[in-house]
Amino acid sequence: MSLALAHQRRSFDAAPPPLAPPAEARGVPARFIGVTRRFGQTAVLNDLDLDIPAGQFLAVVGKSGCGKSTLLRQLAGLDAPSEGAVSIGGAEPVTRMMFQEPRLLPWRRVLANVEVGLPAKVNKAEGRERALSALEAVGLADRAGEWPAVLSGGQKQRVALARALVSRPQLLLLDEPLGALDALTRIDMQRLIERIWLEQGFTAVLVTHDVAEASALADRIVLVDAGKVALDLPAPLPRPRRRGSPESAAIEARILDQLFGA
Amino acid sequence: MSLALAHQRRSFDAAPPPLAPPAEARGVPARFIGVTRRFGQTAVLNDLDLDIPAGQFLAVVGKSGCGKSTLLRQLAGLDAPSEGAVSIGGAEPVTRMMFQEPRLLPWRRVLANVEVGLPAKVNKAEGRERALSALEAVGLADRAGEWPAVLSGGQKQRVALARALVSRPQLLLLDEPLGALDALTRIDMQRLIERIWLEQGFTAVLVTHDVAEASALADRIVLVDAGKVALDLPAPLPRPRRRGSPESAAIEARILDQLFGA
Amino acid sequence: MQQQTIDAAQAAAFSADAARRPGAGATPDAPVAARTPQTQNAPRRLAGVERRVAGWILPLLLILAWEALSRAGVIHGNVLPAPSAIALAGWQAARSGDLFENMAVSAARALAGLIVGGTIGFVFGIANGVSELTHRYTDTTLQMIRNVPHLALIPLVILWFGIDEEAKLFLVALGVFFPIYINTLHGVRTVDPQLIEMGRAYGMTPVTLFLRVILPGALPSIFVGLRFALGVMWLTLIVAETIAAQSGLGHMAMQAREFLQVDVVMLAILIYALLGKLADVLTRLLEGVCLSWHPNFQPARN
Amino acid sequence: MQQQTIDAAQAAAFSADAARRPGAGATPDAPVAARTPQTQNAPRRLAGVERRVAGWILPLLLILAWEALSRAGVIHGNVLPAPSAIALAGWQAARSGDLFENMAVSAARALAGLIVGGTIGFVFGIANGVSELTHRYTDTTLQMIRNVPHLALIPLVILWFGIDEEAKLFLVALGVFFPIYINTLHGVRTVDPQLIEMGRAYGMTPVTLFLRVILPGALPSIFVGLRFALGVMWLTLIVAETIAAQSGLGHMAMQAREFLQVDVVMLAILIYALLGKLADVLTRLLEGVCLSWHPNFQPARN
Amino acid sequence: SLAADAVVRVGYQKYGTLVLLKGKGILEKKLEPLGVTVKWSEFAAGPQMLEALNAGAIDIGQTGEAPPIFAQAASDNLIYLASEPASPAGEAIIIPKDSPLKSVEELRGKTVGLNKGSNVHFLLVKALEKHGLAYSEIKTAFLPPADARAAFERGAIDAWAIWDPFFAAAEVSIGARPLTTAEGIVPNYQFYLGSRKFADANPAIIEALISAVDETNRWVEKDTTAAAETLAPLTGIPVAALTVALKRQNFGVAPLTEKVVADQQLIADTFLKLGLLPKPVNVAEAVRKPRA
Ligand SMILES: Nc1ncnc2c1ncn2[C@@H]1O[C@H](COP(=O)(O)OP(=O)(O)OP(=O)(O)O)[C@@H](O)[C@H]1O
Ligand SMILES: Nc1ncnc2c1ncn2[C@@H]1O[C@H](COP(=O)(O)OP(=O)(O)OP(=O)(O)O)[C@@H](O)[C@H]1O
Ligand SMILES: [Mg+2]
Ligand SMILES: [Mg+2]
Repeated sequence: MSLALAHQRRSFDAAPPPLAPPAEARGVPARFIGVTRRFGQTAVLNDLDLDIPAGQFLAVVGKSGCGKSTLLRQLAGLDAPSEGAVSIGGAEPVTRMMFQEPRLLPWRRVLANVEVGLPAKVNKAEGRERALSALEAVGLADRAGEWPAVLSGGQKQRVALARALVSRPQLLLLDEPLGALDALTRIDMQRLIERIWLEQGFTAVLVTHDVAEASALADRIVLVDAGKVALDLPAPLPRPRRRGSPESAAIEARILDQLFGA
Repeated sequence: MSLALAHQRRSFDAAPPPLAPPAEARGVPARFIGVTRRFGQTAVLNDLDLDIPAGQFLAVVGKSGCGKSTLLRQLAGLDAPSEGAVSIGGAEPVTRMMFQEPRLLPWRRVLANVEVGLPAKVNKAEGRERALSALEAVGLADRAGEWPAVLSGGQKQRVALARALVSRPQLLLLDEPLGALDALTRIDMQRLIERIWLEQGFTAVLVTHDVAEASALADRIVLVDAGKVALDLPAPLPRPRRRGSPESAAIEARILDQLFGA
Repeated sequence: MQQQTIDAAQAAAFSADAARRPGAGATPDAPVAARTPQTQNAPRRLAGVERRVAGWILPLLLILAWEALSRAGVIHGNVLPAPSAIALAGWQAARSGDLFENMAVSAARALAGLIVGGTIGFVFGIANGVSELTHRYTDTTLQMIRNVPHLALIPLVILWFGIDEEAKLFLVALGVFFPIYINTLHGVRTVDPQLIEMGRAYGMTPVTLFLRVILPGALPSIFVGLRFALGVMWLTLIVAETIAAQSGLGHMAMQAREFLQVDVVMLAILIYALLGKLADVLTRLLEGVCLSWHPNFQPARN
Repeated sequence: MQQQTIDAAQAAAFSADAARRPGAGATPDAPVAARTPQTQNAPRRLAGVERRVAGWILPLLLILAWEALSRAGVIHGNVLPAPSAIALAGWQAARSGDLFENMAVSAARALAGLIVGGTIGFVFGIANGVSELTHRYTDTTLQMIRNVPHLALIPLVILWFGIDEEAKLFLVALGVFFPIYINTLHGVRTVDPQLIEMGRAYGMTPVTLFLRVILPGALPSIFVGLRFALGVMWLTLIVAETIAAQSGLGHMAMQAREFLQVDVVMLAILIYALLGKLADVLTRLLEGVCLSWHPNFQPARN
Repeated sequence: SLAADAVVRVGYQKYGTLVLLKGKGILEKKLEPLGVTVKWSEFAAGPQMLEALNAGAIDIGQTGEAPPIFAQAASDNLIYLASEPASPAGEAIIIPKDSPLKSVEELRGKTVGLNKGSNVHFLLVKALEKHGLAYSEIKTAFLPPADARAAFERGAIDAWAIWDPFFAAAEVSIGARPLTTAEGIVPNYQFYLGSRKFADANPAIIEALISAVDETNRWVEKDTTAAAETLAPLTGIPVAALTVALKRQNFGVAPLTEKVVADQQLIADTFLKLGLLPKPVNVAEAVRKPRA
């Protein structure tokens, strides 16, 4: 088996000095205050309160259809609450969202699709360089010139991930970013996300259906059920984390217990 | 947490006596003979040989982009090999495929989307009944009348699963059918797939990136790498299977070892 | 990194810009995004009225300006009669029954042409969209015929169909054919290939595949063709009704033009405009029914 | 259930129908599905020739039949001259230079009208597709104007623009406006809302969103409008060139009709048809370049 | 032949003797004993009518001087049946009420609107010739009557060569003045035309038509106001203008005399010289010889 991923990766963010001043590059806090979101009769989010401190890595888990994507869309400003308010700290915070579907532009080649994620003020050559690094980090540098349509499902998802990660946001929202990946690639990508988060210090909200993934990455894990936060669990484990450590196993067990209704 | 799934399910196939004679309803064998599939210069499948006996539950695992979907498309007749041949046994075998994306018809409501999977000869009332049972089995009976566009990612995938499972095929191809589901729903769906396979005896080919899923469901697991079968592992465990049994753990370990290049 | 709580002061420091209160997030004039408005009832009712009358404001303003200019003598009545004069001409024509007779005759011709030409265009559009073979052999010819002006064709049409209703029917059908054909073809060719593949993988027969996947997928585009065709239908009649017609809206307009009855010409123009609006309303209703799954084709679009 | 091997006998028992050998799976005439052909080189070259000439076979057959019927005396030359007679008329007109002058004059008018009307139609289509506000206020008016026949408008056009080039330009621009407008509007409104949302979530400015997402997404539909407009462009000229024109293809055709010169009328019809084909070829090339990402818009479609 | 279908298809325009004939039902009455019925078809103008005649869609029609010349060049199926006497007062080159122009000479360098290849085209050529102007010394704007009226009112053309009833309508409703009428310049006839095959096969119908037209003519001459009142709603032209037009028209349908044929030939030759006609025509070949 070729292990292209491992040795292909180069320093993903060894690029020129960051254009944004460090103060702005840091994460912003976010807050849900009694948020209700109704679709017709059903309240998908029901008087939900949640504080996300600046720079936190929050994982959101929950059953299919429990409202995780809806919650993320409120944060991204793509949807407005029916009642209550969502506030994001900072003046004009830079928020980026990786959707549950790849949502690649079919009319732009892979590299150009990653460039979509770049901040507007980045110049062309540097942008290209950064996009290429991101593509290399997700193991797809050799597919830079292709149309998205010919990529496999997991490859499309990795391109979308690269697009989200080049963007240097203050608040990064990831909606099941690794759902279509095999175990090996998935671990690689988790490491990548963690490294970039550590380097840039943004606030991260990760929706995932893999509890192990949540405990491997997050500072704090919340379980959403019936439109509310059913469980709010800090995961203050040291980094870099070891997979399968007893502490993370304990956290996973608590979440699964709650999830399975035990 | 509401456990709607568990008690909502009713006998999924307690429907009228099967219309197809039992002999035809059984699985058909399938065979890859020296199959090469090139896209441009790169051979995604490279002189691949694979025999799938009738009625077997085969799991295919492999890294993202290794050619799993391509392999399934050859079986479904949606793509033809560049060299070699793919043969399916039986006269006019009924083949159905669940794609990696939901591919629901946006202009048909959820129930009608499930009905798309029904064999042509089923009459209307019975078809509706069966489609509704399938929707109930995937826990979405209450969404039968909605447009697919308003469903969450996992809900769409479950509708696609219901569509695949109502079809009573002789060869069923599943391309990462549970990728977007949380742990609980995922186990429910695995049980559902196994039960229907046991009842109907079709040949099943399941592409998955979850090795535990493969060992929980399959008679045999093949790992695809560099366009070839890199590992062909029988999993002759008794059914119903226990999750996390030492035997399945051993199988998973062997696959992961191979996958991680150890 | 530690969990921290946001206290009231901190919350107040949040930028007002970034705070999203009910309905604040929705861009008010972006029909391409499907957002649910969170507006209250009373403003919504007002907004509903505004939405319904909005389209008529511009035409109304134009007519008022025109009437004012006419009364002020800036526009000479011989040249461009005032709206009130046109209304009078309309009232007289209506009272004598001529107007309605002309419109009824034209409507019958238009509908017949629409049915014949639309059906053929639809069939060709589907056939050429689905089959590369017929596309290859017929599309060039059709594209060539499309480019021939009806006015130039009239000698041939008289030769083939005489000067009676058949000739008029043929011209209208020909005119209606192309928008339907081209847009149906486009619609069929741009149906999501993934869905077609799905249909095949689920063993759909060609007929089922067509009815369940291709036709619904092509429908939004077909409606564009229909909307265009409903216009062309009336436009062609004005040419068709120069062929030995004794009645009909086009005949009325062309005769009036011939004899410089400017008020009648203007009346005809206004009637054409209203018929265009009518056709548009009808297509919209039809779209609302047939494309109810499509967020962008709802009658009460946000 | 046990693993079993398929032996040779069993393999031979496999239905031949279900066996998929190289290329066997591809449905030959399904342009909607993107399948890579696995054909050999020689037949492919032959197929390439066939593909290129296929479109001309039907027109050629029609012309041959027509010539044969003319020679056999079934079609009378006074009424419908034989293709050879038309070719002769064409040759004479070409030799005298009239034909090319007429075509050049018309082409200049057509292009100017296309640019003006197309640009305005594009702008309105985009504006009304993106903004519900302008859509609400202008669409009704535009749909009403669209339905007014150019022939009926001529007196008004003369009053506004006189009898010189402006009047002709206006009519062509008006004719071209609507197909571009309607199809641009449709294209913008049917751009995948998920992609637009993505653009917003990635902080695209309205301009960037338009350039990167909305325009490319609407392009296939805009090309349908363009294709239609290229036809309308010539069609309108035949009306426009009745206004005090001394030259131009439309003028040539209409004068010939007035003077009952059937061969010249037929010549004009054939030229219109060829221009239609030319426009179609140009749009197709443009589509091939601009829509190279779209499997259904490749020049050499399978 | 006629016995088979027993229908004569007559083309007419909104203005002219035939539409009055249609309204009075005289032709039907005259054809009843022959067992023949009439099918009337309306045409916008002469060329369109002869287009249909050429294609075999009608049998008989009436136009001015120019259309039959082009029709004869296009086909040998056309035949002149009869003519009305010259009415030179019924066509003119007119100018707006407040135009400074006083004579045809002053048209030098000015723009004249006219219908290309019509009888007024011939009038313009001859009028210029009479006043010593070359055709190339003026500018022409070719416009059908409807468009020319709009251009005339807008001032886009300085003068307009036009025939009745448009001429009369322009005089009455906007006070246009004739710079010169056709009097002393060109004759201005009306012709009854038919398909040669039809005319050869059905002399009795032709005779019936001519006598019906004659009867109608006499009624118009006698009761011009009544005729104008009949035509007014059809054409939308005020009764006053129509009365003017009908009063200056000469009636008296008769077979073509040699003078008429010669005048018509002159028009054909002029059009040939102007490059409007693709080939020479011999008018005499297309004139019906009345049976002795
Ligand atoms: N139509 C095509 N044109 C060119 N390359 C293609 C095409 N389809 C697939 N490929 C390439 O073939 C390889 C295998 O694709 P495939 O979809 O089979 O992967 P996969 O194993 O299903 O991966 P994943 O788990 O990510 O879905 C990928 O590298 C993909 O980019
Ligand atoms: N526009 C909409 N209209 C109506 N219902 C909606 C709409 N969007 C979402 N919903 C419903 O809201 C619920 C929550 O949806 P959401 O997408 O947030 O789920 P999720 O937690 O992301 O699930 P998954 O893990 O399956 O993606 C679902 O039941 C869904 O059907
Ligand atoms: Mg979701
Ligand atoms: Mg795949």
